[in-house]
Amino acid sequence: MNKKLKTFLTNLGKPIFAIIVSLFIGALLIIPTGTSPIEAYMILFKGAFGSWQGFSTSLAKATPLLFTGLAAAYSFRAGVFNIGIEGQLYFGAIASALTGVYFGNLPPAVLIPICMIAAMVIGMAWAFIPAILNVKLNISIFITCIMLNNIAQLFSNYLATYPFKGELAIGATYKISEGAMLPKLAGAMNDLNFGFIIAIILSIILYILLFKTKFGYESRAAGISRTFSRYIGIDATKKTIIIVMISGAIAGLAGAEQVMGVNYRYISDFSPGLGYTGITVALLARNNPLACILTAIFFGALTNGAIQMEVMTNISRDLISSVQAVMIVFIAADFAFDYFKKKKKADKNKTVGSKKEGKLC
Amino acid sequence: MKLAVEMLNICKQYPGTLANDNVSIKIKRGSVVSLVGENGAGKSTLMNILYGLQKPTSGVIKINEEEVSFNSSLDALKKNIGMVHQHFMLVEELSVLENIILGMEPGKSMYIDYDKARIEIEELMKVNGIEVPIDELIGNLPVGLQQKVEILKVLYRGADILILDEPTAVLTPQETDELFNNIASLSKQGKTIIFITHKLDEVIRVSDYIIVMRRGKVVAEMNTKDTDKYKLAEHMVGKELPPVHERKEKDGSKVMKLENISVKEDNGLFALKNINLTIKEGEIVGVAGISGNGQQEFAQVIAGQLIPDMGKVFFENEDITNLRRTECLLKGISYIPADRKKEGLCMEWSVAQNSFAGYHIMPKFLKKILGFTFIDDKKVNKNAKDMIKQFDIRTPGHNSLVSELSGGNQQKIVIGRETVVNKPKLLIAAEPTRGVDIGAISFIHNYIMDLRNNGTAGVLISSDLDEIFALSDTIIVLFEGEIVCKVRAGETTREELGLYMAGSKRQESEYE
Amino acid sequence: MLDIITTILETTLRLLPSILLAGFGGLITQRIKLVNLGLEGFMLIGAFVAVAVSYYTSSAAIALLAACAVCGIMGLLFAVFNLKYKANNIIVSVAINMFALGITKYFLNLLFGVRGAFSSPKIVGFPVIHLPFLENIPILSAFANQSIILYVSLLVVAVVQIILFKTKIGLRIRATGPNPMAVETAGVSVFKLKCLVVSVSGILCGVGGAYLSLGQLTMFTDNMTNGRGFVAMAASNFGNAMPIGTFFGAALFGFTDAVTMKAQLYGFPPQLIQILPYLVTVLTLIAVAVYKKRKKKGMSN
Amino acid sequence: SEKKNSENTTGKETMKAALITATGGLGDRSFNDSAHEGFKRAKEELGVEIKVIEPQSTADYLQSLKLAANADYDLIMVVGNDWDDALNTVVPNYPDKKFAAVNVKSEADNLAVAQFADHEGSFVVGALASLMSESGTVGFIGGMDVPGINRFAVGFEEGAKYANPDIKVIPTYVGSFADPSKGKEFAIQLIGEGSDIIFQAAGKSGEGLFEALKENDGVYGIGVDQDQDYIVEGKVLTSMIKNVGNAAYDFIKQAKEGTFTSGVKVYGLAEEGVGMSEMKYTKDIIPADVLEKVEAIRQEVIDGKVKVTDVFDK
Ligand SMILES: Nc1ncnc2c1ncn2[C@@H]1O[C@H](COP(=O)(O)OP(=O)(O)OP(=O)(O)O)[C@@H](O)[C@H]1O
Ligand SMILES: Nc1ncnc2c1ncn2[C@@H]1O[C@H](COP(=O)(O)OP(=O)(O)OP(=O)(O)O)[C@@H](O)[C@H]1O
Ligand SMILES: [Mg+2]
Ligand SMILES: [Mg+2]
Repeated sequence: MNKKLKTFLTNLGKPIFAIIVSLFIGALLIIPTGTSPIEAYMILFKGAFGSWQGFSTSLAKATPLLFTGLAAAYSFRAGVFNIGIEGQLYFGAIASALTGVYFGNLPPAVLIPICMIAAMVIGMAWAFIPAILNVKLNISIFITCIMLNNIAQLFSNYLATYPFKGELAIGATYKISEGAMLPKLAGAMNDLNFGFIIAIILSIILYILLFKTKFGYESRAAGISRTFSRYIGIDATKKTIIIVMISGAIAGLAGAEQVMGVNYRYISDFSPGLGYTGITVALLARNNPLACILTAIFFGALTNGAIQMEVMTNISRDLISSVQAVMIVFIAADFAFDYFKKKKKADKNKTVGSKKEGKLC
Repeated sequence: MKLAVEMLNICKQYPGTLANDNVSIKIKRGSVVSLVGENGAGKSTLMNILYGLQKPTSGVIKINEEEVSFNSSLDALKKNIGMVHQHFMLVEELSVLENIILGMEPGKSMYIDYDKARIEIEELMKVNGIEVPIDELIGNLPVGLQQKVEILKVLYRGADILILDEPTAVLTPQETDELFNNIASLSKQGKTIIFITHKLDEVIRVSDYIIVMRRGKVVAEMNTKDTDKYKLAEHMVGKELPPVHERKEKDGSKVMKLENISVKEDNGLFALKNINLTIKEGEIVGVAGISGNGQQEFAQVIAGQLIPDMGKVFFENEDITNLRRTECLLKGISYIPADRKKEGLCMEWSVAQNSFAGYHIMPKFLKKILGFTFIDDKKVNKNAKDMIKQFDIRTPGHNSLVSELSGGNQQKIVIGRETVVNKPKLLIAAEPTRGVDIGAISFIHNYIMDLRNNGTAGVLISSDLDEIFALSDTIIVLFEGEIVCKVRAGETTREELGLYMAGSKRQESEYE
Repeated sequence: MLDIITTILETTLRLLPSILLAGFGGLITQRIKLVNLGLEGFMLIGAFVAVAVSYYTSSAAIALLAACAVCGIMGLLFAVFNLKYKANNIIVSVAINMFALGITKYFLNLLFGVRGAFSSPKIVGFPVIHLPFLENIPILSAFANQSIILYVSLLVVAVVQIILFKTKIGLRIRATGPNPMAVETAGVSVFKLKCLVVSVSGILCGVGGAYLSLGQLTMFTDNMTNGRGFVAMAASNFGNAMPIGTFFGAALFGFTDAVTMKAQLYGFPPQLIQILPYLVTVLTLIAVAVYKKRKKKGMSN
Repeated sequence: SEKKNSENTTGKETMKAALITATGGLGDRSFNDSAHEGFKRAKEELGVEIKVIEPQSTADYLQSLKLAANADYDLIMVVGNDWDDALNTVVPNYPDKKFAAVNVKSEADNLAVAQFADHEGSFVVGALASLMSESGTVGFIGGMDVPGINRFAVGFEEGAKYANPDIKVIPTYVGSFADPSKGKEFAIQLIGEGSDIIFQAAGKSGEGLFEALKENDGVYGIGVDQDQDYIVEGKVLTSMIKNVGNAAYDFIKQAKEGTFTSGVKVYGLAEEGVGMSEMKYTKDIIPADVLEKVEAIRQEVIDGKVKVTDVFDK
């Protein structure tokens, strides 16, 4: 227990140290603008966490990132670099939007699941292509995914601009029927919706699936070593395909959440790189689904706080994103961790070294 | 005589382990020194320090009686120290030539003078009597040749002091003989050689001087001529080794039957050709042969990991040809693979996670909650703890990463898992004691013998003929995928087997 | 018909250098097993620095050197964070892209007081190589008026090919990817080697970016790389980290882009035709893979 | 349903107005910048405190609008035709605040919408292009194939054909609003196909057209949204100006003076909401009869004698 607490504190200390360092570097960039960095950071922090409206907006921004982060974490655990989440998300979004518009008279209890299933199925199908090409023809998942991302985005935009264009003057579908809308959790003017709860539940389910079940045990084995997994009786290629498809389904769900809970329609180019940010969310969480909740909220808070900062101060948006970039790098880096480790090592050396004459270096 | 190497009061502290505890060794120039000791004694660590790969926590190193301080291998290389690592440092995607010259490429400008390299290497091969195909990709070579490449690499760098960390662990007897000839001639040229091994015969054969390590300390040093195998073993283990358990006569029923098994490789050649064999309860069939002659496929077919292209496999009179590994495993076919690091274990996982790999499908590790099946961590941990106790696995705990264990202890995890978790009816053991110290070898041998005496059938694949003779009831030799010889263990000799293994002899009719 | 082919070729050649150069930036990092998603960010910074320095010095050469220097240093930082401080390379590269986007906007405003786009007659672009004798030859006339950077990028293909396969450092780079320990134990500092490679990758991207802003145009606009870094990554993946393969990958992208442009002029629907380059790439990959598989099978039978 | 907004804010010491741009942000040398000009003018002339917010993607629209409404701005103006959903969600909740928007379909009691007749302006520059073309071919470069841009494309083509039924109009789309080098490539392609007048509505991609003009003699460009004639002096024939700045200024002024009214205000040719630049550098190049003809066509549109297709009506 004590040991657990210690590792927990070390793990906590690391990001805190990183955040402090990066905030300091950010301050150096902010000072020339004439705004006090402390005030700017206060606004960022208050905006992101200071009130229920602020916090719920952070959660709202975190929701799609949690979905895409989970999609990424899940596939990374299984050793597949699914960088195709962005495309799967677009297809998921258009699928749920079209279902929500054109099957609008079904009751919510039926329609909501159907929209989600549509998104998941198409996300899955779209993920299947790079997976099967990789397994059967040994084509790099990386390149096919990047290509398929572009295809999915362009094709979904096309659908929303031409055959299924809605009433607005932009490339967007009609509004989905009310029966397909996910309930809002923090008022009509806040994007936080039931999708967040789904995402949290999904994180827990994925965690259990990965770490507490046979399927997860085998997925992780397949992800780490093909030879080992084959030896313990796992068909690694089959497993890989299934995992990429599950990851694609989650990515599709991310798109569905944006349509059913936030925009209520498919809007061309709606994603500000959610799929790519999800990859960072996952990697920062060391591909642990539960930790993804934290990192997604962290990213959500950064996005939300940045908008607050922009509205409240005269710091430009560009600067804020530069500071964010610095922050991300520092958090991903391991010096804090190193620092703690070294200290721990030195402590141990002392106890051992005291017994004999050997010098410590 | 002058000293080539002095390592004085070396300490090396890893988090949690004091790998070298005030070690001092002195090595004379031109001598062959064996460094022996149990797994995890600190041999590799000491040599890695000498090669500049690790920095000692404290201590002094002198080369040719001159104090040095190494920050990287480059510094050691500059002092003419070369090392053949326990795990080969070769790039499979590159050619032999490229591997040898890597880091010391000939040529005046930035360009590599490939012609010069070729001439130099050919010269080197001639002088030392080592022969390798220099344009072949490393990945296409058998380990024996890879080993030679490693030695050439060291010689190419003009090393005077050669460190060989368990060079014979993966070699066949023939290859080992060749290596020893090379060592002898190198020593004649005045080179100093430090040689780590767990095989005591080799120590006696090849070295002038022996240093024994245990638990991070040097516990004994002696001239080779003053000792023998048995005394040495005592030094290493600290006590006398128990004798191999007695073989009880058995005549059980057929457990496994292979009928006309053939396996084709991608390139159209046969990995296994027309294999027929029966294995009985309480019988250990030793499979001898130079590695790469179908042993791996042979094991995999029996284990259910590979479905043969032709032929049938029967287990307890049931046709299991098309069953998968998992089903075979549940039927009681256990398999200890030759490569524990790549196949047998997941190095990134803990002891506990590894301790039931493959058996994770068995109900005894599962629990049901609300109709869903989950892995029961409590049972998994208990299993791991029991195993650690029963096999005396040296590890800080069941949650430690397997990669942090010494090789012998890693091997014990594999053996424990394959023999205890689900009592095997048939145990396939490939190289079960590779890289393992003599204490552990004796333990493993006795354990396998006990299983046999209790009725388990065994297939023992080993490149170590001593091991084959010690454990087998029946011996077969695989050559180019075929069984070229099948004899009772008592009715043959090492020399005869050697002929079969080299393919220069073929049995006309087998016993029975 | 010949005309159309010539203009398509001409367009391809104009589109090629940026993707080719950044693609080689991707290639060399791929060789050391480092996924450099930051090509885009390096390019953008290169494009900006080139324009800014060209504006102040009126020298395209100094501008190019400056872009190389800044991107080289950025590459070095990337390497240090990734290798020394163990920050995941994908996170670092994503952050670099984000940083590049923000910081170029910031400095655009700070230095020139403008937002979005900056152009000025004081900005000197890269020279164009005129080859008048080609002008009247069909097809080859595509080469008649191309930027010097096109030739630089073609040179890079040759130079990287030679360095990788003929030189000492090339051998070490090729060995580092599959087995860094082998290189380390051979007395070579893998850390330094990797730093060098990532730094050069940054420089190549910097030149690619500078080509966008001083070769194709003489201006800078926000985010003007517009996804070329990813296309470049795809090119080096397409080519399996081989110089010639990467060249073909980049050329394929340039070519399909040129064809789709041309096709629009003849009335093909723009929305759908923009999908073409990506579709063609996937189909080409499949075709190549199927062909390889067939060939292998044919050999074994 | 036009309704006088009863409240006015003249009582306060200084009025505050916020501008929320479309995703392109400031520096587009186009409608965001144009609106910004209007705001800056209001600051100078009316002493209004101003603030600009630049969402990075449509995902930030709702929050930006809400935060601005929560803060103490009296008037909030949004730019871009993709604001409908965010406006519909936020505006009704802030009856005390005034909102203004451009080219959206939303309606509310406290929302004023400026409808710019992009198609009419494009029609006129189309006619000019067609009359000035010696090759008989004119080109169009759009950012993306979306309704907001097609409005320009269709107006341009109709105008060109109206002035000269034999003219060939080639429309192209870059596929992005942020890719000037591709924009330039399209311009080169169009020139290669014989276009000697090219109209762009492609955001930053359109900058590529101007770059191409520098290198090609005998080819003219037409700018969009703001007066872009200065970018390449003498080679940008005219710009199809969309006076978002005027509209912005008007909204602020009305709000300050208490004459703010909700509902749609059309900024067409007649209202001088759209039109041509003063052609500072090209007046002398364009023959007088051409200018006359164009003026006549402009008048015909204003008089309703010709009907220009509005893509938005579909
Ligand atoms: N990098 C490391 N981190 C932590 N502990 C280590 C490390 N390297 C070695 N050890 C520990 O140091 C001890 C000595 O290891 P070493 O490799 O020197 O043993 P060895 O004598 O070579 O054993 P073997 O015969 O199995 O090769 C072992 O207990 C091992 O677990
Ligand atoms: N990073 C590490 N952390 C902890 N222990 C390590 C680490 N790297 C190696 N070790 C341990 O240090 C020792 C030295 O490793 P080495 O490569 O010599 O393998 P080994 O134990 O001799 O195994 P084998 O005999 O199977 O080849 C081993 O016990 C290994 O488990
Ligand atoms: Mg060792
Ligand atoms: Mg060992």
